[in-house]
Amino acid sequence: MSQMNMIQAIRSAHDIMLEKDPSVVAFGQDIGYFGGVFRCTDGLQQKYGEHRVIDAPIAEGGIVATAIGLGINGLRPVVEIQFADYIYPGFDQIVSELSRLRYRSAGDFFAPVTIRTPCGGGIRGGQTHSQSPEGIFTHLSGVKTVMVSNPYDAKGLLISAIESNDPVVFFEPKRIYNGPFDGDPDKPAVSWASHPKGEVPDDYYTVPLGKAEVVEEGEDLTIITYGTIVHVAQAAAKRAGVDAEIIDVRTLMPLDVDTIRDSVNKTGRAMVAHEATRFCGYGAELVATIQKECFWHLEAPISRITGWDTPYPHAFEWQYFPVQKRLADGIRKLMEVA
Amino acid sequence: MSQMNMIQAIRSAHDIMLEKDPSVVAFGQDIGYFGGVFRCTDGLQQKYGEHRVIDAPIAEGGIVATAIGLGINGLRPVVEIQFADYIYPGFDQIVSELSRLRYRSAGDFFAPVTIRTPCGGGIRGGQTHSQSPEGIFTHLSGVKTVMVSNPYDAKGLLISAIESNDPVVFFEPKRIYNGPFDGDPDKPAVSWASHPKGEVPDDYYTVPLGKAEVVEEGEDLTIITYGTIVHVAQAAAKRAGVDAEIIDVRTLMPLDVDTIRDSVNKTGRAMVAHEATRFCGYGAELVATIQKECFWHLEAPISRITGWDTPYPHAFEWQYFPVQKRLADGIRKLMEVA
Amino acid sequence: MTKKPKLHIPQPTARPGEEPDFSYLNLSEAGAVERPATDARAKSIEFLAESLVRVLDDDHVAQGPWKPDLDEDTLIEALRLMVLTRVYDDRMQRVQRQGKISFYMQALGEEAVSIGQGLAFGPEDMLFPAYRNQGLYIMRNTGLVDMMCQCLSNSRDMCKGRQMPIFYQNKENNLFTISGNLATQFPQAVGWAMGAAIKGDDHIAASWLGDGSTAEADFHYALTFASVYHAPVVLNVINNQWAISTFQGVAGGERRSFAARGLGLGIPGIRVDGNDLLAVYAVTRWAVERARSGGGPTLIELVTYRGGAHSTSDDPTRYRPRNEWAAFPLGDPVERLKQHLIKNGSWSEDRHAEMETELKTTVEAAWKEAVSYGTMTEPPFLDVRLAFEDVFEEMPEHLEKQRDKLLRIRGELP
Amino acid sequence: MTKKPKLHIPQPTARPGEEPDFSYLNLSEAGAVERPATDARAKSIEFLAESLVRVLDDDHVAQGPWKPDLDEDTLIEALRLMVLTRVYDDRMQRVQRQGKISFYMQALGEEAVSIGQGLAFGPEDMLFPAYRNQGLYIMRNTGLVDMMCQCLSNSRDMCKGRQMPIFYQNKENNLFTISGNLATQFPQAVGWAMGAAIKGDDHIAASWLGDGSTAEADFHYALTFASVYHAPVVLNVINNQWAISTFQGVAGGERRSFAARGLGLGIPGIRVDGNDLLAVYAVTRWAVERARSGGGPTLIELVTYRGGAHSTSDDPTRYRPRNEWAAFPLGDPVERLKQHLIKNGSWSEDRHAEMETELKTTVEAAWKEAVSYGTMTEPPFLDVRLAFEDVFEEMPEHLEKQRDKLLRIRGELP
Ligand SMILES: Cc1ncc(C[n+]2csc(CCOP(=O)(O)OP(=O)(O)O)c2C)c(N)n1
Ligand SMILES: Cc1ncc(C[n+]2csc(CCOP(=O)(O)OP(=O)(O)O)c2C)c(N)n1
Ligand SMILES: [Mg+2]
Ligand SMILES: [Mg+2]
Repeated sequence: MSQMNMIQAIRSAHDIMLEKDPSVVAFGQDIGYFGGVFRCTDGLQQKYGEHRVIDAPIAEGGIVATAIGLGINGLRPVVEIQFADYIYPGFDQIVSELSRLRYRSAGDFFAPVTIRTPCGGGIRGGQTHSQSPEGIFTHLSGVKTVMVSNPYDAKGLLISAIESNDPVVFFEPKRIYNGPFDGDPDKPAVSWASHPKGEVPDDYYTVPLGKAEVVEEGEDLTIITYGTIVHVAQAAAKRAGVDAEIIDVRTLMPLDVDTIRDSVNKTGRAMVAHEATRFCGYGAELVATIQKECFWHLEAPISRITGWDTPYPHAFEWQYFPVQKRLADGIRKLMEVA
Repeated sequence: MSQMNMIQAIRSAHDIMLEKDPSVVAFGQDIGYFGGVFRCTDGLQQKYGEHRVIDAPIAEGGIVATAIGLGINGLRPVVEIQFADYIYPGFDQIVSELSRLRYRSAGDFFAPVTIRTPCGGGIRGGQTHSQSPEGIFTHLSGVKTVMVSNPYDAKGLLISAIESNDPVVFFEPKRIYNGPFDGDPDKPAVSWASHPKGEVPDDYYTVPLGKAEVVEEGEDLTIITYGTIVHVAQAAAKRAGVDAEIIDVRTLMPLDVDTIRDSVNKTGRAMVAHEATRFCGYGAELVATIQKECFWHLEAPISRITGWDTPYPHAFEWQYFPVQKRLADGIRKLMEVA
Repeated sequence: MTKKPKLHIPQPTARPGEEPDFSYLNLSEAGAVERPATDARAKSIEFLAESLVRVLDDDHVAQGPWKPDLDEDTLIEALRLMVLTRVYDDRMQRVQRQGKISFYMQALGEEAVSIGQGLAFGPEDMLFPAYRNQGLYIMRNTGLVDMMCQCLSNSRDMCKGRQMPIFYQNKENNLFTISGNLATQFPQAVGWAMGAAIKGDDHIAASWLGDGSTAEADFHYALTFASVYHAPVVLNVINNQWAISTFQGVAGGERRSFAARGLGLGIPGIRVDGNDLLAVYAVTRWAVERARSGGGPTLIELVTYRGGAHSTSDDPTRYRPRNEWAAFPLGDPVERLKQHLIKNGSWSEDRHAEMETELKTTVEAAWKEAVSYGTMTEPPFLDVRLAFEDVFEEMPEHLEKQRDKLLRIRGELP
Repeated sequence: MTKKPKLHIPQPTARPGEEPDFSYLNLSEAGAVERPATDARAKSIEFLAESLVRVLDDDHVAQGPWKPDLDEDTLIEALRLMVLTRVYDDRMQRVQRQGKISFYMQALGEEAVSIGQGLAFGPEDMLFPAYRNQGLYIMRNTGLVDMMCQCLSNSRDMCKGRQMPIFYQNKENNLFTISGNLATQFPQAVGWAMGAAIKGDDHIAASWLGDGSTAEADFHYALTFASVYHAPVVLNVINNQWAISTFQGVAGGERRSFAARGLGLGIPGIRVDGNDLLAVYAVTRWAVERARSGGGPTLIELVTYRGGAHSTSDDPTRYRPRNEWAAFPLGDPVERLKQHLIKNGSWSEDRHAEMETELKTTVEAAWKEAVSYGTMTEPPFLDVRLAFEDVFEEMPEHLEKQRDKLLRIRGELP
């Protein structure tokens, strides 16, 4: 066990898999000699060589496409897209090729590509360094989508993703790379040192794809969320003085419906929260699923607390972000519904 | 007034706008000399010249990008993407540029680009000529999204889209280009001639963006849908013998919430139907919106009838498609909920 | 807009009703183009991207330094494979017209591309074909029945009903699955080749796309990554003069050859007579040797003509002269190889006619067998459960539920 | 994997701790490169893509056929604009370090690109700058206070708080809004130029991107569409040797120049000493004249060096030698123009020092004024309602609702 922040945990997952499986290669912009702009692969090229940890040209589409080719040839590429905001040039290769390769070839061809990418705001990155585009990936048939919320899960889920023969799009909220963030921008930053999920085994372990986690048990209402907002929700529930059950979805697709259904059927009230824009965001699917599965148990409309339906504005970052106060208000309101 | 099929109605919209506004240009693969693979621009290059109706290279990203440039320079481009399945290479320019241009420049720059694209299955097109990707466009902030269901709306909405200073992604279900389709694949094809919406004014008129239409009034339940499935829903309700209110959403984003809320509050039961895959599809947003707006009036869980969460399989086209029988079964079940 | 527009709009040399005009094609004499060593410096061989490598002259005699070392049996086999491709195409085109399959695309007039190039690779080299490369599947023993069953989406369909006709695959023989999206496989082939180099293997990759498809981003990605990593890959542009209704000028062919596209990245380009099987083979072999010996990528432009419609959904008489193919100066690849062999004394009109009859019989028999495995409308059908498999390696719960729901609607589950 | 990997991995000539080595740069003597007519055929001027157009020699004397016809006042003004850019950058870099703005990017060492090129366009030519082209905004009278207010996202921010620092725009003076996404504006500029040609206007467009960005699809789209429609556009690659941590070889620069990228599409390429303002101006002027007179697009590669960090988030000492800039053979553009003017007798060290002091004072005064309109942490702030405007031309209902909800949470609405 070591204290790790999320960057170290992700680096450790790479390290273990590069060591364990000679077919694993890391590939992306600035990830080789330099170790990545967020340092997630720092030192790994030096350790495993230039043929295992490879600097790529600035062409997200080309990176995904060649990674598919590597995958077809028996390698297991772990791709970094420098910011989720820059994944779109690779979108066609993900939608039209990576996600449908196994299906269209009746299982003969597949490419076990993992695409890691930092997402989310709260770092004054403005509209092109803050996006959370998970909702357009979860709509695809044939890729799994993950968003992590802490170092322990990040390492365990990343190892699972790399080992999976299905393609995985793996979102890493950059705001919590160095420490959890409780959604109060006025408080000083904290580190992972004081968080139980900052305790990370040094060795190989996995967290399974497709399983949500109940991070707080509670009776009054259920908050279903993922990524940075997991921490915001925990703080907001405390602030609102409500005994909330909080679910970290972790794998967004395929969704662990059972965990969510059981919880909402128990509490009768549900809030869905994420940082991405609201309209047709991932939260819509959560709401649709819950209303279907838990209809007869719901005591109030399911509420959604999300980023607004605008680009992520630089100056209004904390007005855009679903901050602790906004969630706390929402929790109180949801509890007031008679 | 003339009898028009949807192709003729779309062509007429182009014709009128090319005539009326010298800044309108049509741009796309095979749309010039040839008149488009679906013939939507047939004869227009001959009429308006090669500088108004322009054949483009096979590069969807380049088409959208240069259309943005044309738009910034005061032109009003109407782009055709040959199949919605091939829009993804243009996705980055749509998401990162077209949709956010006005916002990021505080209104100084915008590009009034309309992107038309045939979508949907039912023509044995397999996984690469059948997709309905509307749900990934409706999640974007800054583009409007339309899907049409008949010739009258197609012309009126296309003119509105072209005249709009906002970018519009305009989906045309190719299955109903030549006639409405009631979701029974065993029946012979019918033409628009017998359909009231096949009567189309020859002159300029608009159908407003942002307004849904109640295409059938009814008391028992509300079906909220768009595109081809509007016709399937009408037939299915009849088949199920249920007095359904049917709403054609038409403009998917921004959504006409009022029309939907009023209807569901009246009927107490709602079904959402579309051809696209289900998970995180546009229907999820419809369900999420309805459960929020109509919670206290709902007598049964909102049901979703959609394509399955798989690519569109060539051989199993009619097993994938939400056919009339599937909708009728769903309607009956929804009415049975006590 | 009162000023005169001055945007350049590319124009084909002839439209329906006009005389075909191929004067724009820059032709070289057979045998006239020098053959550099396979390790020649890219910069020193740029002329290959502008000239046209040709081996067979107008009298069907093989000429010059590119004349390949192919024995008579191999050439006869190549001829057979070209004819087989054409007979197969013809049959499938007709069954599409009869409504037995939903769609088809011929390679009419382009048969030398797949057969000539296919001969140049080793069996472990990985090929990423485009949709007009059926010849590659045929020559790598895919089996006509299997190919037909794919087009029929029947119970023996290699794609289990998931793809439109013509989207074949053949994993065993290292042929990738064809994509409906243009150009996407081009950079994938580069990635595969990079993988071979990472693993230290000697295998190389190759991919194909059309003149029109070079405008896509994936073409650029392929060239860029191939250049940066010096990947062992052979990249091929089939310039058949037309995309769908747009001639090759709309893809930039008015100004430079497609073979020249990679020069600015240091990738050698070779322009070759795509209807001359000997030249096609020779040029490809050159690129294969170069790639295998560490010389990196080559871009080959195969100059040919799309003899038929774009697909069964297309009507070319709307946009090009009816007799354009007949006027195409590089002729018909089948006829040219046949005449060459006859000239050499290794072949005759009679043997050719005999072979054609035989191949027609073979194809006919294959079709009979293929339909015995079902058609879109006649059983045996594929099990509908297959529609839900292979989305992921293991079926997730939500797909099991959706499958079961469908089965219940169909009355196949209680 | 037991075999030895053989993938080529591009390597910079020097890493931290090693001696800088620019021997890979292919340099020409000042004055040595021929200047063809602006209507020369693309094919006949390919040499321009490989050589390096230079005007100022090592003794700061202007040499050869590219020596431009710029008068003393213009040159002094150009020097002033370059120094102003540098002083502005320096100030902004420091206020970022002090936490007053969230981010910054310098153009240190690349000032001649924006200023030299900017001089070559007409005021109605539309420019699509990249993020290191602040010089273009400065020279087209954007106003330092306005630029600073943008970086501050304050109450006078031209972007109304929506963009990170440095993403300027200036519609009035035909400067497009900068995008955070690399290369996207390149094909947009081509589209704008196509539009000008459609309208029959004489205006042309220009755009800029970095060496690293040439790998993006948009670079290919821009070249392809510019070639196909012969668009009146000047496309510029600023080769400052580095992307972030990857040297220009990772973008394909090991094999051919970036200027050569368009040759395969018939687009002339010119490689120019990007630190020689006279050469930069001359080459750009050539391309402008060519485009305006119907000669179509030109691709210019400006060879320069990124003197500073990639951005305030970067630490270049981790990946390149500390003293690389000092060793760069093309020197410092400001120093070179200054010495040229001194040599000509039109300038002196004293006047230069005076000008620097003056510009520092100007910039200092601008900063004082700018912060009076607020900072991220000090009022006056932008009205939060602005976060919801300009998503669409008119605000749709759902955004009104979201805005009001936020206002209620903030207690600004009941
Ligand atoms: C990404 C994409 N865009 C558009 C299409 C539609 N389409 C299919 S074939 C074709 C023409 C291709 O022309 P070319 O590359 O020259 O190949 P050819 O058919 O001549 O062999 C087009 C536009 C597609 N399949 N994929
Ligand atoms: C599409 C996209 N991918 C990645 C990035 C992240 N990024 C910003 S600048 C940069 C390096 C660009 O290098 P170059 O084009 O050489 O320009 P320079 O910074 O040297 O001027 C990268 C990778 C981005 N902004 N956009
Ligand atoms: Mg073609
Ligand atoms: Mg650079």
